[in-house]
Amino acid sequence: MAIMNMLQALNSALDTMMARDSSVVLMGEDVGYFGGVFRVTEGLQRKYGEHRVLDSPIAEGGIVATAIGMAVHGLRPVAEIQFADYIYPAYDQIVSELARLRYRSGGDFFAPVTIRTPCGGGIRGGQTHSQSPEAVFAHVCGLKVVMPSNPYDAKGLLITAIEDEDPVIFLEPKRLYNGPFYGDPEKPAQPWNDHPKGEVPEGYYTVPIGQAEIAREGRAVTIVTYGTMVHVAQAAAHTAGIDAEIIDVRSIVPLDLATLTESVKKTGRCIVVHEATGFGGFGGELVASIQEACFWHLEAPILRVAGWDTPYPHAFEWEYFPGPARIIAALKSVMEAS
Amino acid sequence: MAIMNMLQALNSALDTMMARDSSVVLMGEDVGYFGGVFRVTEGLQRKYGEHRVLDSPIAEGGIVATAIGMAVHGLRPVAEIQFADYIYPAYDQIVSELARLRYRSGGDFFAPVTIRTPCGGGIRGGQTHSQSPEAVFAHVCGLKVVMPSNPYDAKGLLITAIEDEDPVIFLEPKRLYNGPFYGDPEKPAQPWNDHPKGEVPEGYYTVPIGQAEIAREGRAVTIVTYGTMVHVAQAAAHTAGIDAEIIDVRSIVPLDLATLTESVKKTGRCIVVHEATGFGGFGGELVASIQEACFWHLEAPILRVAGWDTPYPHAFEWEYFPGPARIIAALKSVMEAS
Amino acid sequence: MTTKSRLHVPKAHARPGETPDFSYVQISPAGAVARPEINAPAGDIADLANSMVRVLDEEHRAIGPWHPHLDPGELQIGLRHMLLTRLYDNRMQRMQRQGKISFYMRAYGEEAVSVAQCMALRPTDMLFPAYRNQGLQITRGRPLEALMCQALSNTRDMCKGRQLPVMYHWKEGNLFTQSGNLATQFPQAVGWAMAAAIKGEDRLAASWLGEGSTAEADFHYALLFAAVYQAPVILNITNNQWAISTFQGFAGGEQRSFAARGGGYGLPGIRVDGNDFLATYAVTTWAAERARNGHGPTLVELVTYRGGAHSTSDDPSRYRPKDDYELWPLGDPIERLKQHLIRLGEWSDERHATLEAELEQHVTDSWKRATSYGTLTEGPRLDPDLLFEDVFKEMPEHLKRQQAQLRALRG
Amino acid sequence: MTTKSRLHVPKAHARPGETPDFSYVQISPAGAVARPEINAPAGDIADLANSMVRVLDEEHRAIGPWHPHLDPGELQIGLRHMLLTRLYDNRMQRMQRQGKISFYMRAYGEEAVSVAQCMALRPTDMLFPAYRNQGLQITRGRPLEALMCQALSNTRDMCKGRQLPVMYHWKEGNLFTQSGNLATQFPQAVGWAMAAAIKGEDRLAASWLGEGSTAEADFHYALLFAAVYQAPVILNITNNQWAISTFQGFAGGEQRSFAARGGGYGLPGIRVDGNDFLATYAVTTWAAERARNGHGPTLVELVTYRGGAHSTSDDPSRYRPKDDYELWPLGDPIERLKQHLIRLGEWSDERHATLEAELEQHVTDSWKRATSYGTLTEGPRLDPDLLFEDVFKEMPEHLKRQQAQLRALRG
Ligand SMILES: Cc1ncc(C[n+]2csc(CCOP(=O)(O)OP(=O)(O)O)c2C)c(N)n1
Ligand SMILES: Cc1ncc(C[n+]2csc(CCOP(=O)(O)OP(=O)(O)O)c2C)c(N)n1
Ligand SMILES: [Mg+2]
Ligand SMILES: [Mg+2]
Repeated sequence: MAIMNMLQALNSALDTMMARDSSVVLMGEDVGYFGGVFRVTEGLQRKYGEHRVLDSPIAEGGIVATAIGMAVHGLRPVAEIQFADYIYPAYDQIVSELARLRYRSGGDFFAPVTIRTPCGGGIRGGQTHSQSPEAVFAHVCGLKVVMPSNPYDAKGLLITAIEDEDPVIFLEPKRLYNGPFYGDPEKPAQPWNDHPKGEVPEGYYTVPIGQAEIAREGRAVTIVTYGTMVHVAQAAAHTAGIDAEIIDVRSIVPLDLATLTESVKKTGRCIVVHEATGFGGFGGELVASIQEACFWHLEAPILRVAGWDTPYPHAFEWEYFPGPARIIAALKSVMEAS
Repeated sequence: MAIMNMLQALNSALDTMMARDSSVVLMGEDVGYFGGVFRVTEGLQRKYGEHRVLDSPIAEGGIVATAIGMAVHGLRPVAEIQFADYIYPAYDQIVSELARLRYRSGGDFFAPVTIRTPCGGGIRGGQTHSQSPEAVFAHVCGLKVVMPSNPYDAKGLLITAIEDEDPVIFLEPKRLYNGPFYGDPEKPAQPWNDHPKGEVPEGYYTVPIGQAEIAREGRAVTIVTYGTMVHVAQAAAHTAGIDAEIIDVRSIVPLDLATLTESVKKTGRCIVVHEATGFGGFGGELVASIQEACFWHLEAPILRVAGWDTPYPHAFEWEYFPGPARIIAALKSVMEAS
Repeated sequence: MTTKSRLHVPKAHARPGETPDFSYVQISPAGAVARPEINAPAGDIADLANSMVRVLDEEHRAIGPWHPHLDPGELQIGLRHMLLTRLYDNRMQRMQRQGKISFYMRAYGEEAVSVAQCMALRPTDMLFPAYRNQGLQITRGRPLEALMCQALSNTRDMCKGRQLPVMYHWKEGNLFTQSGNLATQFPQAVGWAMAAAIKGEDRLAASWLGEGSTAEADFHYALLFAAVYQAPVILNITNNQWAISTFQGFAGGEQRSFAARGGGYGLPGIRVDGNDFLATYAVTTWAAERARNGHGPTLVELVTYRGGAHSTSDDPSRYRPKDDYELWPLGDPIERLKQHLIRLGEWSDERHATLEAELEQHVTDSWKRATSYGTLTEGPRLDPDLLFEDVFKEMPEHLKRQQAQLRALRG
Repeated sequence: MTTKSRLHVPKAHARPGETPDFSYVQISPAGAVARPEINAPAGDIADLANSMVRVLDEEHRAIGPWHPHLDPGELQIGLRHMLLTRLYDNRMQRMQRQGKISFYMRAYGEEAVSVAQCMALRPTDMLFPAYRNQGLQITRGRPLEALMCQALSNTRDMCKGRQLPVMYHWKEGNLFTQSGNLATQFPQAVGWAMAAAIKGEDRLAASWLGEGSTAEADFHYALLFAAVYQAPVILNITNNQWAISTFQGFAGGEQRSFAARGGGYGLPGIRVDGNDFLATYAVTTWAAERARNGHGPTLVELVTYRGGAHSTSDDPSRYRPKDDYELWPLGDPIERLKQHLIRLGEWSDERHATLEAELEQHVTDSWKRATSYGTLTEGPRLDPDLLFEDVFKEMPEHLKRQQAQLRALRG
């Protein structure tokens, strides 16, 4: 075991897999010599050579398309899209090709590509360095979609993603790279040192895709969330003194509905929290599925707390961010309902 | 008033607007000389010239990008994407640019582009001529998204869309082009003649964006749906003899939540029906919003009936299509619940 | 507004009722274009993009430096594959008209592209076809029956009923799955070739798209990545002059050959008479040798004509003169190879008629076998359970639930 | 696996610790390139893409057919705009280091691109800039204060706090809103130009992007649509050799100039010394005359160097030699124009020092005024109600509800 922040954990996952499997190759803008703008691939080109860690042209669509071709020829490409906000030029290759190869070819062709990309706000990135586009991938059948909330899961899930025979969209909440974030930008940044999930095995291990985790046990209400908001929800529950059960979804597709509904059946109340824009967001799927499965147990409507339905504005980052105050308000509302 | 099918109604809307406003221009693959593969733009190049009805290169991203530039310079482009399945190469220009120009420029620049595209299945189009991608646009703030279910609305909404100062994604359920479809592919195709919404004014009129319509009044249960499924839901309610209220959403963004919730508060039961893949689909948003607003009135969980979470397969088109049988099953389930 | 417009709008060569005018097609005499060494740098051979490699002259002789000197036996095989492609196409078109299949697309007039190019490549080379490359399947020896089963979406459909007719693939034959989305295969082929290079193999990738599809972003990505990493790939543009109703001018063909796009990226572009079997074969061999010997990618433009409708959903009489194909200056690829063989004394009208009858019979027999596995409307059907398979390698819970739901519905 | 790989991987000219080696940059002598007529067909002037238009020679004389013969007064204005751009940049970089703004990007070393090109265009021409074109704003007369307010996201921010610093726009100045997404503006500019042509105007559009951004699909769309419709547009590639840490070879610059991409589409590509104010001005004038007279679009590659870091988030010492910029063979654009003016007898070190002091003071004064409208951390703040405006022209119900929710939260 070692203490790692999320960057180191991701780097360690890549390193572990490149050492174990010579078919793993990395590609992306600035990932090679430089080691990536967030330094997730630092040192890997030096170690594995410039034929396994490729700097790419600035062409997200081309990166994904060539990764597909490589994967079809037996490599295991891990492509980095520098920011999730810049993944849209690759959307066609992801939706029309990557997600559908296996299906349309009756199982004969498939491309186990992993696409890593930093997402989310809270780093003063303005409207084009803060987006959380999980919903526009979750709706595309044939893709797995994951978002870890801590170094341990990040490494374990990334290893699983690389080994997975299906394509995986791997969303990394960049606000968590250096430490957990509890939603108050005024407080000094925390390191991962003090967090139990900052302890990460040095070598190979996996965290399964398709399993949610109970991040905090509780009996009064269930908070279903993922990514950065797992920690913000913790802080909110703590501040409000509410005995909330917090579920870290981790795997958006496939979704571990059983863990979610079991909790909601127990607590009878639920809020869903994510950073992405609320309207048409993944929260809708969560609410719809949970209310269907738990209707007779619900003592209050399920509420969503999410980014406002606007772009993520530079100057109003913290007004935009669905922080503890909004979560507490929602918790109180569902707690008081009857 | 004239009898028009949906193709004629759309053509008439374009004709009406091109005659009224010389800044309206059409562009798209095969829309000019040929009049479009579905013939929606038939005759318009002859009438308005090849400088206002432009054949475009096969480059959806380029079509939308140049439409944006034209709109910024005061034209009103109506771009056709030949099939909704082929809109993804334009996704970046739509999401990162078209939807955000006004916001990011503090209101100084904007691009009133209308993007028309045929969507939905039921024409043996296989997995790449059958998709309904409304959810991946509904989640993008800054876009309006509409889907008419009949000729009258199609023309009125298209005129409104062209006049709208915001970009509009205009989804045309191609299965309805020539007639309503009640969900049974074995039955002979029906024309629009006998349908009240096949009566369409010849000239200018509008149908507002942002208003749902009650397509059938009822007291027992509310069916919230749009596009082709409005008619399929009618058939299902009729067959099952259930006094269902059917709401044609029409405008996906902005959503007329008031009309929806008013109905559900009245009936106490609700199902949501759409043709797109269910997981992460727009149905999630509908269910989440309705259950929040109507929780205390609900006598059963809200159920969704939607396309299976797979691509739309050629040979299993009718197994895939969420037809009357599935709707009836859901209706029965919510009717029996208590 | 129209009157003052200064916008340039490309013009089709002729519209219905007008006389076809193919003077816009720049044609080099057979034998006129030099054949550079395979290691010639792209910058030195830019002219290949502006001329047209041709081997067969007006008298059906093979001449000049690109003459590939194929055995008559090989030429006869080429003729056979082309003819089979055409007969297969014609039959399938008829079957669509009769409602046996839902849709079809012929390669009429451009059969040499797939057949000659495929013969110039090795079976281990990986091919990423577009939808008008059925000739690749036929040349690689795919039984017609297998193709027909796909078009029928029947119980032996390699796609398990999921794709429109003509969207074939053949894993063992190194033929990639076809997409309904234009051009996506082009950069994928480059990625495959990059992997081959990383692995140190001498296999190469080849891909095809239509001239209309060169407008898509994927065309650009393919050229760029191929050039940057010098991938062993052949990127082929089948310029059949039309993209549904849209003339090649709208894809940028008014200004310049499509082969000329290569030069700017640093890859050689070469333009070839795509209805000349020998020239097409020779150019492909040259490009393949370049790639195999580490001299990188090549962009090939095959100038040909879409002799028929775009697909069974199309009606070209609405947008081009009816006699277009008869007046197309590069003729018909099958007819030209046939006449060449006759001139060589290696073929005759009689042998041709016999071959045609044999192949017709083969098509008939194949169709009979194929339909015995079901059609869209009759006979055995694929198990609807398959609807939920292959979305993922292993079926996740939610799809299992849905599968059970559908089963219950079907009773 | 690595050892047997045959993949070609582009190489940077030098890495940290190594000696910069700019021998890869092909440079024509000043005055060496002919100046074609503005109606020359693209095919006849392909060589412009492979040479480099230069006017200023090593002795700081202006020579050759591209000499634009500008008044000394105009040259002095150009010098002033470039110097102001640099001083503005330096101040803002310092302010970022002091935490007054969140982010910044300088145009250090490439000031001539924006300033000379903007001066060669008319104020009515519409400009679609990238993020390193602040010189366009300055040359069009935008008060620094307005730019600073944007970078501060303060109460006078033209973007109402929504964009990162440097993402300016200026509607009245015909400067389009900048995007964080690379290259998107390129085909938009073409669309604007198409509209201008449809309207019969003689206005033109110009756009800029970096050489790294040419890899994006939007670059391809822009060239294609510009060529097909012969749109009156100038498409400029600022080749500053780097895209963050990535050398221009990864954008395809190893094989070929970026200007050469034009030829394949049928638009002339022209390569110019982007640090030569006179050459840049002359080439832009030529391209503008082409466009205005109906001869269509031009692709211009401006060869320059990113003298500093990519942005305040970047540290170039990790990926390139520290003394790179000092050894860059095309020198510094400000220094070169200054020396030219001195040689003309129209400038002196003293006048330069005076100008610099004056402009520094101007920057200081502007900053003082700008910060009085608030900074990220202090002073008046924009009304958070603005968060919900301009998503749509009229605020829909759901945003009104959210706005009310936020108001309630803020108490
Ligand atoms: C991305 C995408 N856009 C549009 C279409 C619709 N479409 C199908 S074929 C076609 C024309 C293609 O022309 P070309 O590339 O020249 O190929 P050809 O049919 O001539 O062989 C179009 C526009 C599509 N299939 N995919
Ligand atoms: C679509 C997209 N992909 C990636 C990025 C991240 N990014 C910002 S600047 C940059 C490098 C751009 O280099 P270049 O085009 O040469 O411009 P320069 O910075 O040299 O002026 C990258 C990769 C982005 N902003 N947008
Ligand atoms: Mg074609
Ligand atoms: Mg650059």
